[in-house]
Amino acid sequence: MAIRRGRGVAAINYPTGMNLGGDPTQALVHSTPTGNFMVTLSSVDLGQGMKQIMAQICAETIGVPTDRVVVDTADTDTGPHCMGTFASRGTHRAGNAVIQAAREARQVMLEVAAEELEVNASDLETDGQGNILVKGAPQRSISIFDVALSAHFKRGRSISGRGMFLIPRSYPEKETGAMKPSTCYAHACTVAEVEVDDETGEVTVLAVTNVFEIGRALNPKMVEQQLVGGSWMGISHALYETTEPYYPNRDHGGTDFNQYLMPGPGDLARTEIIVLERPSADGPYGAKGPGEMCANPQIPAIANAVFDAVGVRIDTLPITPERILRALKAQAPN
Amino acid sequence: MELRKSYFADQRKDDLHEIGQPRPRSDSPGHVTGKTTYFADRNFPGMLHLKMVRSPHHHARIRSIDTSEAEKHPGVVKVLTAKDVPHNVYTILILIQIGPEDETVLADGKVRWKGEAVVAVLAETERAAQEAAAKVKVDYEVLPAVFDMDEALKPGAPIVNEYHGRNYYLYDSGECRKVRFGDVEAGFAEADHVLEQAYQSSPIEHAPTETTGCIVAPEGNDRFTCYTNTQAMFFTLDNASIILQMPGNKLHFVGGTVGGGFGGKVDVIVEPIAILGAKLTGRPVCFIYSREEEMQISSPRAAETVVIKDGVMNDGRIVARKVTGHTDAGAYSRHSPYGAQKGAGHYPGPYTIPNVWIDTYCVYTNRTPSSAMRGFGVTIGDFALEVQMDKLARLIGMDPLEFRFLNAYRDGDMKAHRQPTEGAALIECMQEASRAANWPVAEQFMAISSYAKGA
Amino acid sequence: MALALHTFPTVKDAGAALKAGGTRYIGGGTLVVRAVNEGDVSISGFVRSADPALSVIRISGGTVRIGASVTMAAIARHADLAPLAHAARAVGGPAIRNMASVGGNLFAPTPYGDFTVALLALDATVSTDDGELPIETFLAKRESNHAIVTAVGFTLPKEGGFRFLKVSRVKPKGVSVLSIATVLEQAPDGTVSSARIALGCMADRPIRASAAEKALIGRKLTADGIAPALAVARDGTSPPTDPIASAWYRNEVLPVHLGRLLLA
Amino acid sequence: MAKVPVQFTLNGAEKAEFIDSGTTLLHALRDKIGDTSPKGGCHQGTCGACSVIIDGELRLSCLTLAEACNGATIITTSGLSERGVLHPLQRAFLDAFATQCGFCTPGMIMAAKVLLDHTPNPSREDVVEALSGNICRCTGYEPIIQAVLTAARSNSQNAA
Repeated sequence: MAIRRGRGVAAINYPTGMNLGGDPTQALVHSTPTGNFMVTLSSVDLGQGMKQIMAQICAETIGVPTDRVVVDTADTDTGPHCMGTFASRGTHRAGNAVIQAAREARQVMLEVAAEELEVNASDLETDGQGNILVKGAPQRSISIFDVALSAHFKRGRSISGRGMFLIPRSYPEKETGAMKPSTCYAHACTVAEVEVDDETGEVTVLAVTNVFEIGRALNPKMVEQQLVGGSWMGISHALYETTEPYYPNRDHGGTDFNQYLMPGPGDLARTEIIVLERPSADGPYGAKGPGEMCANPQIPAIANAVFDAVGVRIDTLPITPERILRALKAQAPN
Repeated sequence: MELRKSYFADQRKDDLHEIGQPRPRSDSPGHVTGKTTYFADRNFPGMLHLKMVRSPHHHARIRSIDTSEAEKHPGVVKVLTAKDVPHNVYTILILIQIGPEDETVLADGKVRWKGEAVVAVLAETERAAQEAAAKVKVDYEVLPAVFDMDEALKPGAPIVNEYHGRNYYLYDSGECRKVRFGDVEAGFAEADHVLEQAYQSSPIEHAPTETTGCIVAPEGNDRFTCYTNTQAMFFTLDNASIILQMPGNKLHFVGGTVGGGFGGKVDVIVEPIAILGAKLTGRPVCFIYSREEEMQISSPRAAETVVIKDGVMNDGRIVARKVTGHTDAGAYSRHSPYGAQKGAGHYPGPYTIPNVWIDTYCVYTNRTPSSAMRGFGVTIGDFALEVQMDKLARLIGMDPLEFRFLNAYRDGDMKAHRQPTEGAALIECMQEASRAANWPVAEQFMAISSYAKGA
Repeated sequence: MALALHTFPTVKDAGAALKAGGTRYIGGGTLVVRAVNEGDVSISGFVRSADPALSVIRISGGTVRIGASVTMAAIARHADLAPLAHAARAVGGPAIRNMASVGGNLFAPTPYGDFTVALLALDATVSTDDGELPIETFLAKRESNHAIVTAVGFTLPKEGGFRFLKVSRVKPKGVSVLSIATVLEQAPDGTVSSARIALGCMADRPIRASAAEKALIGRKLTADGIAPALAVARDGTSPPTDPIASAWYRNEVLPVHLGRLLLA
Repeated sequence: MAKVPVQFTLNGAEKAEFIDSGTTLLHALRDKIGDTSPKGGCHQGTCGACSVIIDGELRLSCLTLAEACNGATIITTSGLSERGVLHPLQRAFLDAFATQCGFCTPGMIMAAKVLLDHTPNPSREDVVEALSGNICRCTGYEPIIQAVLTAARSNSQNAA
């Protein structure tokens, strides 16, 4: 019996948003009488934390703490259109729409504050804590609470804004394929270290070092969640998952979590995540979509590591013990 | 996780208040106390349960359907067949003008994959619906089926889907989406080595812990509220509106927190039939996939084959790359024609190659229709590309990481689909990986950047 | 037909109730309730017995009797059954082990039923309301069995005499690629004097590796000593192909894993 | 359809209902009693999302008949926090960012609670074993394992 070690590398990029664009998302923002802000969307939170991120984007843009923003979403009677949560588009598309809506609302808010403070709106700034200050004279200030009350009950202004983000659709040129698939790309490089049991074909992923470039980590803890979970799914895709284990033979598809294989809590690789941020020109605060790409580079990195370990190429996913063992036996001199 | 702020610091403002802050998630307290409301956490008095009678065959003609015994079964309120669905033949991407309509909500005359929906049974209890479903009699004439993409593309293969009339999707560019850049044959002729390799995958399931489903409640004013875990509210509403020939203003979709999606909840499958059931019975209707349905009936990530032929020089430059990709759509299009062409926009990967030829095909076979999944159109391609890169590096005796540095795209480089590269960061990711994983490369590679050469 | 649960004080009464069509005996529920949840409409009634004897573990003088309703968790934590704890823990996750019973495990179809592999190696006796059967006989005809299993009995192996291995893709809880249980006795010089080897997932139900057992007798547990046994380990196997592994793979790795277990 | 009475203690409160015979505890809790914290992820016993604690033991409510729980003491995740104060496990899951879609979370917390009730100072291996019947598709498990280890540490500090 021999346990053989190997390592492999892979580097990838990934487009943000629906391929070829044409996927709009809208947002509405308004203040309540006491200066809290409501973001209204129809986007869906799948667990990646879309609501939280939209709240942070709105808060940053308006100039209030995040806990003063409430996100109301996924209701077609109230929320304006969103193409949907997929294609790594949620943060990028909805985020841009929220920024646009929040800017418009902020402008009204500053105009009302300007009337209250008897200055020009362009001379005002927010402190991020819920106050509006005169630039250079911070002692002259008004709380956003008071501004909202004034807007509602004294000045008859709606502190609100509309946002719409659309990347115009690109149509591929028939003969050359000239097209614009995406406006920005996330990047990754993964190094995987594996052990392969050359008598059984079993692979243990010892470690993955993932470097992800995601534009901007809007909430680093939430980015980490998605990247760690994605790295696990990449390993899972590499070695375990399929609904048709004997494809193209249609038989023996798994119907439960016992038969549909995924790494369990006892199969976890040592996982390192490093994040780089090159802000994208059209991303909300520079963000790109990291949700999909984070599960991709582990797959080829592991395939390459398996080759490095035992000298056989498995070019068919998933890289099962059986495929490795068959390749090892085919390679053996006997 | 570590944020390495030293990279691209010149392009980034780091003085923000809320952005970049690890704020706690507002939804987590609901999750840890079990108070978060998922669509199925609602219960309506008089709610009916919908169970689907599914095809046991991969490909068959339906001679007849007899629902009489099922209709008489105690607790059964309604049994639906194709004739009950106002616009039974549909395709979801018709909303962005990608046709033709090629799929039935309930099978009409034919089934094209094992598991296809044939008859919907609505009953007072789940058990009654299951019992009645077992009493539906469908007389099938089994037809030859095709499962292998190569076989499907051969002349004389059984036609999977008559709405296409051929076993591949016809793009405006013909049988495949094409990218042509430079002269790939000249590149191969010039190359020191040419390596052609084939890669393959099989279908992969999203396997969210919460299965696909919805609950529809009549509002009493001819409107219907659909509580759903779709990933795309209006996309689903608009398709339901077409299928049911019902104005969109009669439909109210409510989502919320979804128990995992990963691309698996963008098909419009459960909602239209459940709304129809609610409309025809005047009762709330619940249609939730069983785990078995989630695993074998809901769309998986497509199986793909990718053949890559590369011309490479001894000094490490890739001078030509030809990629032929086939996406196994299963029996119906769903999102697959879109995914296959997304691959065409993704190849040849994040590398600058002067001569590129890409053909991506979307192929029909008699299996569960595939659709979008995390990394749609790209994941399997990246596997193929990056294993190929490893093989090429070893072929010419170069370190695999250095080989990638040598070919990595940078700002300003023209891509095969004729867009200049912007915002590249591949080189920096590899530099950091080199450090973090202790995989040293020559100093020259640690000194370069993704910014335009000479910039 | 609506479902119903019928509870009877004695096994005999439960047995009588089981004669009605559509009824199934419910132990921990991990097999039968699952089948109903998945739409098996042939089941319309659950039958169980509340007889406390079904939940008792009795050990006297090296003889063990485990009531059919005893759970895997109860076996795993029983101090006197420590040698078997590993095999009991091979079944499911913690919640399943609190439910799954030893009686139910006897009926678990491949690739389940890992504890039954252990019982087979222990040469257990299966008690039913209809009498006692050697486990091999019971397993051979388990589909046609209409009696209620009440207990399993076996003799505790000598210290270190029992070995168990479950190979699964997913850790720590995963379905078996295969499982192996052995009960070996060795002479003072280390040569094997008696051997029972049971295999899981190498057929449609647990089986004995009779050829390998014979080939071990008189041999030492060294690489050379076990080589003849490994060479015949696959004799008589007919493993299934399923989502976990193919028949080919199971056959290929059986001697490898058996060898590792014997040399451990 | 025969209705049968069931009576048990749920999170400290007496519950009595008439249910259809053969109803699973999961359905009884969710549809009759209104405690939707246990989730139905598979109804097969393969995902753990429906995990509850019955008489101190972790059980799958999807495979347990409600009638078999007469007289039992049942705990679900919705009953863990007291007067708005989160249980240390709930707190730890929040702090460790161990929830994403949240669907597996109540079951994970149940499995973790039983572990800590019996093993106040678990090793990582103990935690892995305790969570092994619960599927998570979002997190890759590591944040959940860390949350449970953190909760155990905070418990033992409080006890000290």
